[in-house]
Amino acid sequence: MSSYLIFAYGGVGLCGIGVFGFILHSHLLRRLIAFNLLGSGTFLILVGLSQSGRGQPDYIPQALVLTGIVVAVAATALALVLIRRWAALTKHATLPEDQGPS
Amino acid sequence: MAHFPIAGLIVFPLLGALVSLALSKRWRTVMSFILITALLLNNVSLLFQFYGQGTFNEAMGNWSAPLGIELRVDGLALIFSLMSALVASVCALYACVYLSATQLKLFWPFFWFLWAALNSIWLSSDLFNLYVGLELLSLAAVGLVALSRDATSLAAALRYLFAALLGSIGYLLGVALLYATYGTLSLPELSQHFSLTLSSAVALGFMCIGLLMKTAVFPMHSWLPPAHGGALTPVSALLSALVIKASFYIVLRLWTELSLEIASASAGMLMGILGSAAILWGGWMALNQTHLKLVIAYSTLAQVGYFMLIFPLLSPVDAHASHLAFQGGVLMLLAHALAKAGMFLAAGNLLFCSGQKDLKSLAGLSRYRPLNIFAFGLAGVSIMGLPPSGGFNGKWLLIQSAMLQSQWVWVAVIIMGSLLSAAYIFRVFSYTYREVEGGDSFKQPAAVLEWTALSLSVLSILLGLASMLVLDLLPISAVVAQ
Amino acid sequence: MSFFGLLPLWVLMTSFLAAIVIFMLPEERHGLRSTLNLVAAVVKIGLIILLIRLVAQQETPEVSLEILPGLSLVLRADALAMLFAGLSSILWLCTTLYAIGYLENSPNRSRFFGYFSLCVASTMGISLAGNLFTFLIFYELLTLSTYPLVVHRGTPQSLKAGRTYLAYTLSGGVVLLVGVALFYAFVGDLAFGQTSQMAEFTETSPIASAIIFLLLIGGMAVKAALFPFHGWLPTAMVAPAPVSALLHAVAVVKAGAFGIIRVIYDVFGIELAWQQGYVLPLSLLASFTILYGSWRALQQTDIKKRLAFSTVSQVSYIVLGVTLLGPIGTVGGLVHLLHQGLMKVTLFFCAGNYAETLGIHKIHELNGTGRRMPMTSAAFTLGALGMIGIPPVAGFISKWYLGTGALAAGMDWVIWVLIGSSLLNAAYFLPVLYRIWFLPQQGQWPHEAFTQWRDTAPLLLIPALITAALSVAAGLFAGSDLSPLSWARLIVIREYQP
Amino acid sequence: MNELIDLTLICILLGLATLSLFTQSLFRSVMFFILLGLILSLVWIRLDAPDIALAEAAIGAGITGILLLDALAHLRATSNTPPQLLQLKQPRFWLALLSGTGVILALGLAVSEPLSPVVALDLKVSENLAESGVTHPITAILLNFRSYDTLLEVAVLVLAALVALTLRQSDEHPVANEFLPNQLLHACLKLFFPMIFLVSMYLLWAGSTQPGGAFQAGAVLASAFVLFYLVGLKTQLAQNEHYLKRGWIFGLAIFVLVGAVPLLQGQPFLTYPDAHAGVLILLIELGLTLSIGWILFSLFLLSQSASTFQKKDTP
Repeated sequence: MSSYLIFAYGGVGLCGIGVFGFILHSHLLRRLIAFNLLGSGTFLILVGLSQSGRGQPDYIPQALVLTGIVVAVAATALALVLIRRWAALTKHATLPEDQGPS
Repeated sequence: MAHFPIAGLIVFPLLGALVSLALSKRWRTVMSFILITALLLNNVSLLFQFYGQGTFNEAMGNWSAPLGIELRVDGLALIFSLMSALVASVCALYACVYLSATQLKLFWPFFWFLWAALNSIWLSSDLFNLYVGLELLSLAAVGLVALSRDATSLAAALRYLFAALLGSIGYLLGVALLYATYGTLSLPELSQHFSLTLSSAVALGFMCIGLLMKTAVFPMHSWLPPAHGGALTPVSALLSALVIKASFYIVLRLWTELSLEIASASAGMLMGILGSAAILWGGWMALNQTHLKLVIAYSTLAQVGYFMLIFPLLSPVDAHASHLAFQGGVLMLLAHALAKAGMFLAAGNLLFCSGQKDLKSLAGLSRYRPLNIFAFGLAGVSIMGLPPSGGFNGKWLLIQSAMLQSQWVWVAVIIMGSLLSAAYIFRVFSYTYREVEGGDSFKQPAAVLEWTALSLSVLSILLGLASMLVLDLLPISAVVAQ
Repeated sequence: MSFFGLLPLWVLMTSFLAAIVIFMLPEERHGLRSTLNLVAAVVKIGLIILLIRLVAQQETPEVSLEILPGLSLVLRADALAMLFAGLSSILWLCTTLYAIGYLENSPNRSRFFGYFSLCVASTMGISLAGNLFTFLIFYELLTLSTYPLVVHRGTPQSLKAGRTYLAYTLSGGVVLLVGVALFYAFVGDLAFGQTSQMAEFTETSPIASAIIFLLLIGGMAVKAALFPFHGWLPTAMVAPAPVSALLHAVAVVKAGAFGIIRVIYDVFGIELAWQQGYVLPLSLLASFTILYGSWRALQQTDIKKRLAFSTVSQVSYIVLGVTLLGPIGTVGGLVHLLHQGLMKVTLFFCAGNYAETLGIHKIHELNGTGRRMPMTSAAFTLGALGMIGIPPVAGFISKWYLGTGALAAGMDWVIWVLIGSSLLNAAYFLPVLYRIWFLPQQGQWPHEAFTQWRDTAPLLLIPALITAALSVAAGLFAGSDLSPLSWARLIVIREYQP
Repeated sequence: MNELIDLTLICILLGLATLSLFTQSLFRSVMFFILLGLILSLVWIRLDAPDIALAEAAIGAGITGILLLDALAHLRATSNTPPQLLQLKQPRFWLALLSGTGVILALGLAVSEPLSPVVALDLKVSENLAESGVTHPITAILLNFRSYDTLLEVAVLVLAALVALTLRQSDEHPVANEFLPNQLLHACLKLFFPMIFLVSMYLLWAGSTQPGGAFQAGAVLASAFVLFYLVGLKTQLAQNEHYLKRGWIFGLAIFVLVGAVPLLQGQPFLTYPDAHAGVLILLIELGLTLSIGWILFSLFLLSQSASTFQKKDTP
């Protein structure tokens, strides 16, 4: 097994953990982290898998991942701003439907 | 100048975003409207270019696919581009009267980015480019939802953001698998080599789930009603009319380009079942809401269900029936965009008059604002799918297609959905007819607000008479592979 | 395209444009609105007369627009269309006059007259529809434009009636939609009158054909208030009197009946429908509805409710007539479409007059009204006598043709239905007439208005007198070339020509 | 041997991921996440992707880490109940478990399918590299072959900053000077700043021939700005909304204009004239670097004010 493929499998694992955490957690920050894990897993699959198919470095998926990382950081920053504003207004870091009876 | 109209669809909105961020208050609005006019003209010239030369591709940066990104102008892309131009410009007009100065200042750049994202999605034929377009669209939409800045809309924006992010990642996972399998990102090239292997099936599964989540297809819909119902009125209109269409459009593209109806019949069936559930559930929930904008938001859920019925009706054997279903679905998408935007704007006016969100507060409004109620009613006609309207024609074609293939279940679902939608629309209508004691203390909205709402509603009705103009852009070759 | 070629479109547009302009007018512009309404109504009658002359000369002006692939919106003026269009245009004028008087000083007139004109436009569309698809479009439009009129008063009662009305008509509309969609999917885009293709289709797939027939008739039957789909009609009587008059005695129920005629004669063809055995159950159902409606009318104490059930019964005469095989019965059914319209609208006008002038809603309150309101009462009497079928009022002519038609078709039992229902008609109308003319007034009128007039306000009275006079004239001059009867014969001659 | 390293890396990666999601303390969770970002950079190097490794370190771990940590400080006040992991009675737990395993299974199956990509896109890249104006393939892809993607991506960044601006309080002045009152540190960091700036510019310059480029450079620049801010140097520039916004769009504006000029000459959008491609790409990258740095810094700055609570905001 090439190391490219191994990392693709690693990406699969990250995605699984990410999805599990994303659905399970109600704390928004934890969800955000889960989303980032999911993203990293996807990037690993994208590069690892295509390079294992080609058997050599493939610059196209690498460039795509660069774009993807920037988009992900933009989304993360945006989510953080929203979360912080939400927390400042309501003193909660979870959405209303996840707060349980209070 | 052959490259101009197509590039204009991207350049003008981006310029709009730049201008609205860089200029001072007065020039911001003036320049925005100049650019809106330019975009409308641009769309028309693109239409004529299309009439002249038919479907054509444009290689960005002169790098043709698969190395570069190609834009494609075909009938479907044009219809959606024209649709967004119409709806967006009317909504902009509405917004610049409706919103406060601070809100408007922030509205413009979001609006322009949104439009740029929409156009990029309609035109793109590159899988990864579609992903970037989707992200741009989602973030602009989230920003617009957060524009009203109160806690409710923040919660809605967060919910929306997380759903959108998850959806995008699902899509990107699919793209990753497809690229690894076929080594290309260009959709036309992919369709040449495509065969439904295990990994492509997984890829398409992830892509569809992600995109359908962004479209708010049942059961992944719970983010939509608070986001669309809670946003500022022109924003609700833009979101319901245009934004959810984008991700659906990509599903439709993938499906027809890759001829998935041939690959797997059960996938289409599954989509149909989801759609049916959406139609019934959305309709039922709309019937039980007490807030006007939530009724309309749930109605969007139900309408999305109708679009989903295209997929089981695309048939590998009956080209004519497939064509009917495709045309009908697109017509419904278009009619829904016009009618739902008109309906949201009209509802916004009604809420402005009464100052409350509750349906009960509508009592007496049909006397006070007959024109506005008329606008609401006309949009309602199209949503219900009663003739003459674009919504009716779309439904008619879907029903015809289902009948020709003896798929009676979908006929029954469409009929039940129509009755449900009639029930919730007339329920709103009857509230406005109530007469209550104790005089009216209504505020009067500006005339522009009412006329913009009416213009969209009237368009959705006129679409019922001029459907051929749209359908002529969708020849049978657009849906059935040779 | 020439002016005459576009006539069907102009006829539709007169009321449609009137509706649009009225919606735009501010509420307070009452004078302008009334003028506009009346001018539009008169222009429409003029256009209809032009059109009738064209049609009489064997021409069929037609306008069509392709709105979906292989599917056109067709407006076509044939003889049958003109029968219904003529009726609606005359009654639009009368009802508009009446409504202007009736709604004086009441709010929301802009809304009312706007939807009123829209509703007339839909009726015109129904009568001029050249194929099933066009028919369907205007049929649904009629539902939409009448709903605001039913709930016009905004009271909980009228909102409830509106709900019932919608539940019935929209369900009917959906059934019709499915029927029409099936027709287009399996038979194709056929204009009215192209019955030979339908015959071929029926030969190859009789079951599908039967289902299509059932769905089409089922959809129409709701508006035609055939038993058991009649429930909405009495409930919808809470609407203002002119609405009840025009819409529920004329436009809506007649649209249903007219649709049934179209389906039997112009989609399937009466011979085919008989051969397949589609029609006999319909005749039986119509007969039952005739008797049932009369029976229920007898039990009502509210004037408008009694009239409503009378409508249920009378509309079925039309259905019964057109289901009789043979030209004579058809003539009876067709001519009743017009006669019943004239007579029933008279009755509703008068009922409205009683309610507005004296506050009378119940039958037992009518005692002695003949002296207080002689003209209204006279008009009411003429209408009632016509309903019973007493010569020379128009109702007699219809019943005569129905009877002879039944005998000619060899369906003797129909005679018994006619006799039975006439007796019932007499039983529920004659006591009313007796109260009006021969019983003395009992105490004060419930709520007296218009005391400055001997009878009632002229705008309320004149339309009633006109329609009463027309219903007598239609009977008296039935033999003349211009009578509804002659026109009905013309239609039948053309229909039965191969 | 190499495989062993790879497998170890994977194990660490997955372990850190699990820890960062399921550890009780939120602070530790963020720390694990940052650590994971650093490990990921190593992984990218193993994947022969030094550009991504740089970006991951600078953006993924660096900027995201700063933002998360900063947010954490402000979320202290919220009711933070630690996650209960095994809520066996909750349908949500089962849904999560099901989805997680489903994703792993489906992706695992898909990944295990032997591949032979039909389109040799990688060869096309090297064939056309000479005409792209740069010698580093990734820069060629990002700023020439697929520059349209990059254009939209920059728009995404501007959007994120714009949302932050939307949620900012209109009339407040975050106090910049109170964080690090240490004079010595102040002076040191002041010295640091030009150095970081230089590093950033080097990364930018290097991008046309070797790993590096506008995004990495922008991220480094942003960290310089953040330091600048933390030591309490005046950030009047950032207070003025106009400068703020014009700074964001600077790069995008250059990009759009450079891309639109060919339209007037009858060329497709974003076509660079062959002779000047290298210069134009460098110009665009310079603009992008400055804007990206500015945007990322603004995000940091504005999210501060998004979480200040004022009484009049109560809904």
